[in-house]
Amino acid sequence: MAIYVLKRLLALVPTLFIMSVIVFIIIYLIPGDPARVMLGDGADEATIQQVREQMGLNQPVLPQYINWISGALQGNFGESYFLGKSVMAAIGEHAGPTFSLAVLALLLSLCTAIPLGIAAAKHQGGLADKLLTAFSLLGMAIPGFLLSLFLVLLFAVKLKWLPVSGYASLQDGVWSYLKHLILPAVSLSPLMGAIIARMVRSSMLEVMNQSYVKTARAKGVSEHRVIYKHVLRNALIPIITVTGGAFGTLLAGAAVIETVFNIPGLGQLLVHSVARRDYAVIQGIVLFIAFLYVAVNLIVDLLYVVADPRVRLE
Amino acid sequence: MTKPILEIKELKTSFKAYNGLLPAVDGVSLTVNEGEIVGVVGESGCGKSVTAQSILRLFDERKEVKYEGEISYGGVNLLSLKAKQMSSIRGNDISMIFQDPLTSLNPVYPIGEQIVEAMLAHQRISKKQAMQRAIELLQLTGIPSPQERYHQYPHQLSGGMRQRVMIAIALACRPKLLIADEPTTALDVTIQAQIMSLLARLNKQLNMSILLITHDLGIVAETCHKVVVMYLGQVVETASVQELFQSPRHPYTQALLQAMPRIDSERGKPLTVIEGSLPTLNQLPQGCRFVSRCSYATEKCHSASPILKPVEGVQALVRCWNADLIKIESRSQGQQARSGGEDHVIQSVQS
Amino acid sequence: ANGTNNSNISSPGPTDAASADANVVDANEGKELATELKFPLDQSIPTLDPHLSLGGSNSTVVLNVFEGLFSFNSSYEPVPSLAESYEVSEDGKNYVFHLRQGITFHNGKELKAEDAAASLNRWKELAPRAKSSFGESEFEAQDDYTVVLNLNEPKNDTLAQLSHVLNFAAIMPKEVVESAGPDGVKEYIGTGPFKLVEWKADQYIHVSKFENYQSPDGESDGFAGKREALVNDIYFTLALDNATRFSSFLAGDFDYVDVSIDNLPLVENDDSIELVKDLSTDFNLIFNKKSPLFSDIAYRQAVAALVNAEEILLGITSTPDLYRLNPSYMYEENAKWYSEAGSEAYNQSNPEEAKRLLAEAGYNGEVVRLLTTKDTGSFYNASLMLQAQLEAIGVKTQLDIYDYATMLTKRADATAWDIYLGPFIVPSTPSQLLYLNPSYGFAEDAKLAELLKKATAALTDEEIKEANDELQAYVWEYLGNVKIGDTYRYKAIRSNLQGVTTLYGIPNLSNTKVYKKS
Amino acid sequence: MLFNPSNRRKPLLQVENLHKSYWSKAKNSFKKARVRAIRDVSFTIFAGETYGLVGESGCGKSTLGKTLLRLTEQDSGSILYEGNDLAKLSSKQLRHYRKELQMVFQDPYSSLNPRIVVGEALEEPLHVHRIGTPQERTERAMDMLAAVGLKREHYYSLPHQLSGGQRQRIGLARALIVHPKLVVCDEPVSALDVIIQAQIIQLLKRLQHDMNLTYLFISHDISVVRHISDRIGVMYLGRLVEEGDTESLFQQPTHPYTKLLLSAVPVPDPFAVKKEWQQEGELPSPLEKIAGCSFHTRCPYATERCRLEEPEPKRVNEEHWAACHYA
Amino acid sequence: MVKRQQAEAINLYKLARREQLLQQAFTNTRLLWGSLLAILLLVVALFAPWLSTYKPLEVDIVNRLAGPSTQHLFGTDNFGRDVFSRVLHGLRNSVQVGFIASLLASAIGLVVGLYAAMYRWLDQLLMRIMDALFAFPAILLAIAIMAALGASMLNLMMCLAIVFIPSVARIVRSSAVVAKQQAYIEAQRAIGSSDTRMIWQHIMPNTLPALIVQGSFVFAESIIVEAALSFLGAGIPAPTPSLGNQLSEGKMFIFQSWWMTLFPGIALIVAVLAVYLLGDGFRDLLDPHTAKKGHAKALYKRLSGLNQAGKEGTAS
Ligand SMILES: Nc1ncnc2c1ncn2[C@@H]1O[C@H](COP(=O)(O)OP(=O)(O)OP(=O)(O)O)[C@@H](O)[C@H]1O
Ligand SMILES: Nc1ncnc2c1ncn2[C@@H]1O[C@H](COP(=O)(O)OP(=O)(O)OP(=O)(O)O)[C@@H](O)[C@H]1O
Ligand SMILES: [Mg+2]
Ligand SMILES: [Mg+2]
Repeated sequence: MAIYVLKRLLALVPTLFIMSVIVFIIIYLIPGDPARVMLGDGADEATIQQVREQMGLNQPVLPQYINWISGALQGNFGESYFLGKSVMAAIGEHAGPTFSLAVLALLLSLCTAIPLGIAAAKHQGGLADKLLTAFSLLGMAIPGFLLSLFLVLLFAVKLKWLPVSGYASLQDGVWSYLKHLILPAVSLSPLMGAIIARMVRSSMLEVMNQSYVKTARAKGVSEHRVIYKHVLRNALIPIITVTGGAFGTLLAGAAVIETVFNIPGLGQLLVHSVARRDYAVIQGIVLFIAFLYVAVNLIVDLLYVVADPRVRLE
Repeated sequence: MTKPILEIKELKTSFKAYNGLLPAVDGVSLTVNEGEIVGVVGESGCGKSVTAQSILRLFDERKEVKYEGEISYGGVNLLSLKAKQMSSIRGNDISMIFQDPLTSLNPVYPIGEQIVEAMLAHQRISKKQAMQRAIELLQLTGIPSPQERYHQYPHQLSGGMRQRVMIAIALACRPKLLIADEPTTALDVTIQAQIMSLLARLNKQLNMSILLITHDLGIVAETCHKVVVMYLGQVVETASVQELFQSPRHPYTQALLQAMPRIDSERGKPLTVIEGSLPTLNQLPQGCRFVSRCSYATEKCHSASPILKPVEGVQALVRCWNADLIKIESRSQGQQARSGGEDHVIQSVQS
Repeated sequence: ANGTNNSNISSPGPTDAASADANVVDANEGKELATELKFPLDQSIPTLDPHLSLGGSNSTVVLNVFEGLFSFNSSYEPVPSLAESYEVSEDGKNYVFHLRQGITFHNGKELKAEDAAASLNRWKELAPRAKSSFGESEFEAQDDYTVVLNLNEPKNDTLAQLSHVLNFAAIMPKEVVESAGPDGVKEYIGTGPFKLVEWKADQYIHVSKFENYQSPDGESDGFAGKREALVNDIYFTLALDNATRFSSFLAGDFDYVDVSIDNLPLVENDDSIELVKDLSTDFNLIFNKKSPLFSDIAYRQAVAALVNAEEILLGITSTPDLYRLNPSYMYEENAKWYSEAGSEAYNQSNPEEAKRLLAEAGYNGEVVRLLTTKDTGSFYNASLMLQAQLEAIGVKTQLDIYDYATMLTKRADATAWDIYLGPFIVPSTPSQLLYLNPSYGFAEDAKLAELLKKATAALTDEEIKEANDELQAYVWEYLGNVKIGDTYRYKAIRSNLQGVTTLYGIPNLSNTKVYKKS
Repeated sequence: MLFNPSNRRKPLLQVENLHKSYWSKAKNSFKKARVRAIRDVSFTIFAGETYGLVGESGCGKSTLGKTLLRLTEQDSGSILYEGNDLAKLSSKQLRHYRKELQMVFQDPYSSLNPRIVVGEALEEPLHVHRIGTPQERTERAMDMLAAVGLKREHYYSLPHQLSGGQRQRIGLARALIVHPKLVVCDEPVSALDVIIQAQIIQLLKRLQHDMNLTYLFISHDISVVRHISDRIGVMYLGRLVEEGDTESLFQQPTHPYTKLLLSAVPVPDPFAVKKEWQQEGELPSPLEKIAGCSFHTRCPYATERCRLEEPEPKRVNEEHWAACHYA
Repeated sequence: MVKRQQAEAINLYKLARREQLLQQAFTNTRLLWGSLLAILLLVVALFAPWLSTYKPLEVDIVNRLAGPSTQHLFGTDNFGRDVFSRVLHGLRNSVQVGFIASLLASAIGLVVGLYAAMYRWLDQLLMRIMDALFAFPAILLAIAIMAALGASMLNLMMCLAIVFIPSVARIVRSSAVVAKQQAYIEAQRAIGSSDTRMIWQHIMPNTLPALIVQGSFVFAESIIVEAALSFLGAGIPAPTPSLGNQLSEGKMFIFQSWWMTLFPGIALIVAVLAVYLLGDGFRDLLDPHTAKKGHAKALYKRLSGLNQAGKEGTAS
């Protein structure tokens, strides 16, 4: 299995390579440069050129890229121009909030999606099913940032139950930590919930038509047991797959919500880094997110083994 | 031997479609006696599986189907039982194995667990005892080294073994009746032969009745005591095996017998071909359902639906207006051919 | 003028927040003081290096951590801060600064002249306005507590340059200065009332009270005079999004916030919230003097004739309460440099004349590119209004909206734009005016440079007035830029926050105390 | 070829030492495995005959059929069609031969594009080979429909509107419309009910006679193969283990596997003498490498030699051979 | 004679097919609702200039932030511009951006997916690139590209297309791989069809339902991502009205002028909903194997349809 994991991680190399090239091309195309941002409005051209020179920005792209990649191969992804620390350290700091947010949002989605999906599959065409249809359609149609506006208005500004924005780490106390994450997580979860609920439903329905479910019924097993032991367990693989996908998307896609709620996560860091042209950080985050994406997929694959004995990793 | 254990009378199973009921089975009557193997044959889609599953009421009655008629098991009409009572019969008194052993076992649980589950659902025994019995059952069905196999997953077994496991599950509570729905269609002939002999052996050893659904007349001839022929949701003929092969009365039965290339027949002799179309379930003809393909059809056949009734001179029940008139086909060609190749085959295997 | 310690306090500043404060009946009597203050920042901070930093947000933090030799009071007059006193030679060329003794840096080291000289030399290299003023001269440490500066020619703005809040001439330890890289100093060590504890980039900057702080004497006024840390910790918290920042204020997370005119009703009638209006920026329209059209003065004149300053200001602020018309490049509060010379050209709002001038210049449907950004400030609103005015007289326009970083690059590119309309922080002397030097809009006019030099070299008040009027008149003639007007901003301050004063729109948080909320 | 029978008849297709392996990713495993689908198969099909191929599921029958038509690439070996080695042709050159070599597929449901009307499907081969004008093509398709016993209206039917038997007729029509010489029928009747099966078998026979076709008839149902074939090859685990003319093969099954196969077929005659089932063991997985005779795991007569040594084909009579040490 | 018969048969076939489609369309509630909403959208998109009561850019500072009234149905915004007119034009622009972006993404994704499915060496190359693009978070990729290309509607469309190509390509590829394994594709090869013909004539139609569903998903997503980008300040450049622009402006006034957020918000939701419903509905309609198991209506059709045409054979 270790070999398998290793192989998968190795397979990541070309993807990361292509991504790094794409990022470099984009960076090359984006006008604006960090020296100018750092020196600000009204800096004179000579100073800017001097700083550019010192930052190594006046080199052509190719040497810059080669420089970067040879560093990256040794595990050195460069220094941020603005954060005063290495890219790795910066990412490490910002990964926590994003991760917390994604996990909480995912938990919320799962808690609504799975019971709803099961109920809808059990009573196909019934009330739960209609509810699921409505829920999933709305969940997919209402963008998280729109929802967040109204949530903030209601729960933070009007009722003052929860803070409007910001982030507290776990060290600041569990309640404080959760308090800051609830609204953003709730804003993020309907979409994920909708997608997962749909998948739970269709996957359960699919399995319900399998002959081994009929076998179980023919054995005289109770209906409850049929649903929870035989159907759900077999419906798990596609559910795990979308859940993994959803988690990956959450990790990568929370930028807008992080901005709205002022959460110092990876998305926000990337948005800021693009705004101030912090090239090394942009590179680092994009590759890190890609890596996370693949890692989540890998974990999903490993979970398959647990969920389905037919799957073997060799 | 002649005590009936299952009696179906004019069973009608209709599927709920959006503009009405679709009678997939309409007019099935049959009796299974104690210790008897009854074969059900017929074209694909004629309602064999629906009949089998109707006996155990495996379709969802709230949404999917409507049952009519009577299925009496040990004097009780199964169709009138409550869901709970029905559950206690399934797998316990009557059990069932399905066509496709590759998909009929739950892939995520070890096979042993699946056998035990059936026992635990019906009997008050400890897990340990159940496990012991499961291993015995695996042995009984001829699975080598059952102890190890117990913990294996379905995908680790071959098709034939899986079907044996299915049989073991079915036998878990020593049912009085086993319904086997095409238990060997997904298997190769050589494996099929093994499974069929296993069923025949269990039937003798355990005195268990079997309702065997198949489309292979060869299997019927070799294993069954009685045959039920179905056509488009109806039973068109029931007879003892000997009678059926010797003197098939229903035109459809005759067609079936003659359309089949046989290993024991004269080679190169053209097969009998019947033409004509199969009506749809929602546009059934008024009269006999076979009328569109029948060469004996008369005016009456087009207008009135025949009933299943005894025919002169034989014990069979036939659903045909002209049963008495139709010339009895001479006994199958095989009789002459058999002296040729087949004896030789048997010899060569045994030698 | 043989200026020694100039500590006379002139008339109160425009916002007069400090005195207003004093008049308010202290509703917090008897309430417990809090030790912590959470203060919103509305812009991200690329660097805390005071010599590099240009944004208002930086200064908010930097001015509490660092000190310079001089500070502005609320009349924009330089008042000695780390300097005890200074002397200027008769010809205005030689300065001697005497440092206060016994001042320690946050790292415990005592402040010496070599630290000041090293810091100021670095500063004058990095701050463009300082570089143009005394680029050739060096600050030198004469002894432990004396720094001298010898200029080639007299500069009347020397002290103002040293006091200015942007590219702040902060004094840092020599070692820190010497170890600085291209992207700024590595440590942030000053002498201010607060010391830096932690900078969580993009989140917050945590400063805490510096126990060994040595305050200058005198009454507090602007950033000058007595300063005292009245809270133990300040968390400057980044809240870039206007709506989020304001909702956080409403929800009670902050006690101080800027208020847009539209949100005013939400805080207006709340007794526990005080509204303060302060002068923040002025708006100027800058021509690209290298662009095909506006290299021709006729086109510049046409636009100047067209501009309806009042309409643009209304577009920016949405209410007449928040702007004032002002033809001068200086605030009228800055009596020394305020001038109305050439003001006939201001706010002409004469489309007919503009059309005529255009026709004369031979305008032929060329597209005028307005460079702007939506990222910060009111660039965009202002440009939108200008666009409407231009379109109305048949000028073809194109609004090029970029993100801030791109806009900076584009602005440095003479081929990329024609007109730029944006906010500027008003300095105390004309030499600090960004748009009079080539880095904004490529003003390369010999006469302008000459006049500017003359104004800077003037020594007496009369000389200054004369030179300044001449300069200003020429500015309106040359039309490298068109002044639009001055704008105010509302700040909402909850009553449990006391003693916040602002200058240039930058809050001074020393002397600020916070009461616990009931 | 070892047992090349007399040259009375003209060989149409000669296959020599054909090998084919798949590297497949098993469905639920992440590891690749080698499936040796065809191992060293040699045989000849003569013009005008029907060559039957039987064997258990997964023994490589379909693979053999497809490889002959170069629908999958062989690993090694030669496929001589009228003296030209198909295995050596480029896909362009092959086009020409596609007209003469056609295939009828096992599954009448999936071998027709569900979106294309029957008529178009029939014209497709003509179109591909640029035969005739559109008008002529339509006429030919209509004729072909009639030839396989369908009506002209069916020209506009979509496959899902047809029954299994009808679809199989379409499949046949599509194969025959370009007037091929050799048709590979891959289990053309095993998805059908007996009655329909009989119709198709009769149709196949009639068309063979009318159009002078040569068939390679693949089936796992030995009764059907017996009924239709002139000569029969028996396959086991990728190998041809016995070959002979139909009469001889049934009279004198020589390879133990053939014997097993024949004995396992149920006879639809209740009066027939019931046989004692003797065989044990199951088909080994094609993934495993088997030394010696591939049948030794199930063979009641297997000896040490069978486990070690691969048997050579032995002649039973002129047209009949079996690969068993003890034949 | 043959000709006439033929023509008749064609007519019959067409009639039957049309009737069948119509019948399906009317029993397909999603399609019905989706089409209704979509028609509404289309009308708005096409006739926005005529439907709107004011010019969307018409500034009226005096009447800024006026609540909904008979004069301004949805109120006015911070420049005094009519929100109703801006919502109409915003819808028009957002829908236009979404439509063209999804069209572009679908077209390119289709080609990439099909050829990747067909040729193994190409597959490796194309899919690695697609993977790399896919792992890029959509919004972030868009921000970067928009920063690089500059803000304009055309650039936004291209950028969204680039962002969504991988998702389309993947879906197309996987259904093309499934289609490729179908026996009838093999049959096609046996006939001697060229690869091009096989890809476009036989494999491509099979990927259409998936493509349409994914395309509609991309359409809907594009509308959302456009809004999110504008929300972050990287979308359709102001003052061009787009729903995202309006939302991001409205955000600042949400405390007192809820109408600036609410109406564009509702418009956005309706637009996205319409596209989703339409996509779902179309899939059901186009898929010849519509029948999700247990779906009574579809099953019924399959059963009755199957045997009706059968003139001789079996039911199956
Ligand atoms: N769940 C169902 N809903 C509706 N119709 C059904 C359902 N199951 C079966 N049918 C229909 O009922 C008829 C009888 O089907 P059944 O499965 O009993 O046939 P069969 O004789 O078992 O055929 P085979 O030999 O193919 O298994 C068929 O027309 C079938 O399409
Ligand atoms: N495309 C493929 N990739 C990998 N393995 C394959 C492929 N096609 C067939 N096989 C394997 O090759 C072996 C021979 O398959 P083939 O389909 O030729 O058997 P068959 O005799 O036609 O079986 P059946 O009677 O079931 O059709 C089997 O083990 C099968 O699993
Ligand atoms: Mg069945
Ligand atoms: Mg096959």
